[in-house]
Amino acid sequence: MDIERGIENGKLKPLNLPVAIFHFQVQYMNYTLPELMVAAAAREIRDGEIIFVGTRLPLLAFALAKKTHAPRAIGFFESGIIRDTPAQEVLYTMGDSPNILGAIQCGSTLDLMGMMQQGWVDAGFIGGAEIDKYGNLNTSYISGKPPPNHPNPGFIRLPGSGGACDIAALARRLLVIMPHEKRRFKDRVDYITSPGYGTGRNWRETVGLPWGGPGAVITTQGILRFDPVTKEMYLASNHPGIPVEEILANTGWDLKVASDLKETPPPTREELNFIRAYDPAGFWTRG
Amino acid sequence: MDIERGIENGKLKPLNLPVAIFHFQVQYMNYTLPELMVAAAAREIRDGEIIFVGTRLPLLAFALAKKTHAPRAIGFFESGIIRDTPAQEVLYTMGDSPNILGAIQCGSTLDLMGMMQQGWVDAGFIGGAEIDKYGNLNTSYISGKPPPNHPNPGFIRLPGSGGACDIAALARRLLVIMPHEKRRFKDRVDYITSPGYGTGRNWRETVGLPWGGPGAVITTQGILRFDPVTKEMYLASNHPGIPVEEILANTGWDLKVASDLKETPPPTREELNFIRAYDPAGFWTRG
Amino acid sequence: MNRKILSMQEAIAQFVRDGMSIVAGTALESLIPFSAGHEIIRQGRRDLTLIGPISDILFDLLIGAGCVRKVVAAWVGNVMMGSGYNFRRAVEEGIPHPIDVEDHSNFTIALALHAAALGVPYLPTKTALGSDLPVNHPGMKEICCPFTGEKLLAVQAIHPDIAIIQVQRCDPEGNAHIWGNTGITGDAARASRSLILVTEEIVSPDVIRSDPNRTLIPGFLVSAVVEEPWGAHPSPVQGYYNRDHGFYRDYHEETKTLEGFQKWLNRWVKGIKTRHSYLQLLGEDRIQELKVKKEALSAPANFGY
Amino acid sequence: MNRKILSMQEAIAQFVRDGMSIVAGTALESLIPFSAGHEIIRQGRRDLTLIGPISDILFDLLIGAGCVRKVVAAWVGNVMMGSGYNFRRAVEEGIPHPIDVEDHSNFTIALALHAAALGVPYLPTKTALGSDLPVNHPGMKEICCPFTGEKLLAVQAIHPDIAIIQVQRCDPEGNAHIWGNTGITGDAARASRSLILVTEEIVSPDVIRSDPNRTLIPGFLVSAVVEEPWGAHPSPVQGYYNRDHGFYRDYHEETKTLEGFQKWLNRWVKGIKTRHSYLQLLGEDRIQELKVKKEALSAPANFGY
Repeated sequence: MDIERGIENGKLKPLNLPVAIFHFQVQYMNYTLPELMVAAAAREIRDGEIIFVGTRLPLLAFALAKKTHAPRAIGFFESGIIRDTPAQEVLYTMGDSPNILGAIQCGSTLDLMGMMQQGWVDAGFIGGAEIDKYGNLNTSYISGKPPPNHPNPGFIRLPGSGGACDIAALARRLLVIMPHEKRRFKDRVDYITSPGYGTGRNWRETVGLPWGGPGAVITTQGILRFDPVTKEMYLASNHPGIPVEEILANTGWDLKVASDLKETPPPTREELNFIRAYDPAGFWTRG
Repeated sequence: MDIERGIENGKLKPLNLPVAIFHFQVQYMNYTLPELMVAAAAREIRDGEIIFVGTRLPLLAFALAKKTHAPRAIGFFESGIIRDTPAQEVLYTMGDSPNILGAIQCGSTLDLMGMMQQGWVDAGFIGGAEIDKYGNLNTSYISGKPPPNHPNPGFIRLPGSGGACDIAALARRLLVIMPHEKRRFKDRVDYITSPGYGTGRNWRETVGLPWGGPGAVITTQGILRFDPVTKEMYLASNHPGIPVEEILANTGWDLKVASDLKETPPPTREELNFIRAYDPAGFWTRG
Repeated sequence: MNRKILSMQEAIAQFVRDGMSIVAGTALESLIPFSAGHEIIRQGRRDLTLIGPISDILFDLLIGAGCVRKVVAAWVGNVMMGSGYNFRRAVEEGIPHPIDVEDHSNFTIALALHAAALGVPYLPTKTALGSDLPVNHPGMKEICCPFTGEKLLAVQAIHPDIAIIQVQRCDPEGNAHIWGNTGITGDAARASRSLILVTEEIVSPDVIRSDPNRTLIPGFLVSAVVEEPWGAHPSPVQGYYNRDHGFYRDYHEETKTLEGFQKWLNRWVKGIKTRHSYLQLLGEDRIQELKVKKEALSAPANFGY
Repeated sequence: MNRKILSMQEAIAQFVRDGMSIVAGTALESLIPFSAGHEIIRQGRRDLTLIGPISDILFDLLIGAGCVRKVVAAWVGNVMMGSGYNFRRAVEEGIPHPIDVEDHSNFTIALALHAAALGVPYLPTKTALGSDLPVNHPGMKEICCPFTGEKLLAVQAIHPDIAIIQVQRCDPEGNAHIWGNTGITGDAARASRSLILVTEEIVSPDVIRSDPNRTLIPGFLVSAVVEEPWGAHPSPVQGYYNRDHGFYRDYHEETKTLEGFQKWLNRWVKGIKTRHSYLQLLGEDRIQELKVKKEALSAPANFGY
């Protein structure tokens, strides 16, 4: 069972999703779903921002944003790297050699986390295995809290937080990329690895988090955002060819839909050209 | 008034002490008082120890110890330098270029202070303007605590702690170098910049200091140590030619004298050769 | 003769004992001391506590080999591929035996080691507030700031018994140069009671002293120096060799079942005795492929006066 | 054109305002931004709060010139020679006007800036327990460890309005290489709300990128870059020039009296307009004498792949 891997995976190990949805035919071009998601993720990065870049698709999204609309964005990588140019080759992990060559600073995890805790990081990207309607994420334990006595076959152990909890707690804005499936979009997650808006409204303030919270969830079916008051997730755009009903059916609660629902713009020719040149083997983006 | 400068000074600005005591004639050789003190200080360093090296005479004492009996000693300098060889030239401050060239590590103050707080530092050297019978040192305010309202002409403002308070609090053993004068050796210092044994006995434990305390006070007249139980300072050795009575008269409390009082051994020929080659202009050691 | 320079076999035999806590994989995806991990498995260590941020597959491997009683980490798996199947089997099914897990985030594990490096019993933070990480966690407690009254999370110091750290180069005393991302390596080195340094090459002390700002680990912290070229494979060592992505992919595929893992373990760890044999197994072609091809030298800094 | 590159006059005029708190002298005896201090005096800034560990004579000078309302420091004086007479006159006699002093140790000031750099309101320590530093100190409070119950001193974070930092080289964005002892520079840079970088030379971004591990300050923290060769004189800059010991000795002798200090100030600061004139006053012979003579280049590190 590969529930924790989801969309952030590639050619060598196909996604646990219906193959059909990987290949769209829209009017003027072909693109894959991961390509659409990378393009959508890149557009969430604003020029000049400091981005805490998570692993997998965000590695591409950061590079794409830098090459298109956000040339002055700066990337923080939790292993201690700061870059203001994209790596010259596609990255499989953020510790790959091309991510170090040409960095502006290589230092410690603590320094970067400290700057994020100060409020320097405008946005951070993470993935998730489960999310709930207030944007809380679980990448630790599915179907129950960690049991007091082992062995307990009643749950799935996922890899854990890594830096995800930190980014969710401390970035000014959290961006999430994950597959859209009913078992992953739950009314309440089993375990909060990475805090979203908790139980909604001013919960973050109550628990002592200084700012932040999820700004967008980019899924395999649409882009979801959060009500500024209640902090409940709603559907802001559906991807081309995905009916809203299908998205609602794939969500484990009564998902609200924006009154001005849009269709997610497909990747542009420029975006696709970059993505395909950058990841020529299509490890992350060919599905 | 140069009370805060004292012995840790040099040729260019003569010490505020009777000139006569600077030039001894002992049986076989001539040496200056600072030379004797540097040699005595160097002997307090044991081979293989990690020494937090303070400024002025300790800079020479560390170099001398390395070249004689403690070749494996390691020096920490609060600006972030770690050395296992002495600098190739005499140092006027620890930030001088020769102290950086050939260091094994140049890093941050925090890392070195942190290691000292962990207990890595076997001994640290500091100077003092005032000391009391439990080894508490004052390098901040003489004749009164800092006044609530300024201006107040009733006290002398000294430069302050620098790293002295930290070394006194956190080194396993504190070594002090200072001039021996009645106004400096007080029953109780006006202000504790650098904690010694407080009010004696287990005071350090009581206030939360994990270990440490003064091991030796090397003065212009003798070497003083501390009773292992009461933690009161006593005279352990008098320098050649200095009568015990003179030392007692220069101490502001009823100083106890060791039953096995010794005479401080003069610097050896080897020690003098090194000191004079290392500080050829005699800035620190000619008086 | 310098007594610190040991073979990997000697270093693990002398310094790693059953029941110890070990911090490793401190630079995150780079410089992971796999060679040391393999030798720990071959020497049959048991009941270890593994401490680290993400460890890529190193912790998964040690768990599968039955060396581990407890994991104190932010993430255990295969960074590029996802799950660590041995970690899952151990936690979900108690195979090969049950293990305890203390969940951290990368920041809280960094702070726990930083606290130890600084010599304080804890450090305060805002991260992980509102998450479930602190729930029933023995090393996390909610506190209030004595100045502002705001809520904070206190993260307790972790003092590992030993750090195993891979570096590019060091001198015979263990004064070590590291470059590229350093993750939590500096603090891990200072936090630990002993330290095995695995180095791509032992160089003259003059090389290290020529650039004291590149020294991340001073030699007095180091118990043993093991010169083990390619000691970090399949993880990358900047300037020496690149990451072997295929190796991680294969590990992922081949360790899905317990039987598959046993086969993998016999092939890559138990069936060989030294790193030399491991490299022979890897093959000359692969080594040539992974080897650094381009030179991109740092601009010099003048330390003269 | 890069807008960060300014003359010293422009940088001080734009970024240093009356009443601000300034951290400077963060590498301790090295890399002290004297040139910036002189320009602050010439522009007549008032009511500044100076923050730093020891500052050698920089703080004494600014105090004597009447720019300072408060000092938050571990030590104020002349490292080689002893007292800072302006500091004494201000504290003891209120000349030129009274100043407030918040006494720190080097470790507590380092922790206060580290706390700010880490984004927490305080950090715990054992230093200064039992000393008089915490007595009536607004930024120090005794606390108990939530895990062990042991006594600790909480040191409150300090967020300076601006850091003024001298470096060896940086690129036009302010990505800066520093070598030699760095003291508390990294934390001071991250702790401050803005930052003026004074650099011996502006180099190509390629030089900085060739060695990202030597970057102590990333450019996004930097508000202004001032290229000012010899900007740190009389303090040393490793690889560029050595410490001018005689200058500190003369300062000590010449500033014992208020009149003496005024004369010194007119000669070295007020009577000249730019660093160029300062260097002319210093004289070619002295510059040649202080200039680095020997080359001792760092061994290269290969960042290629």
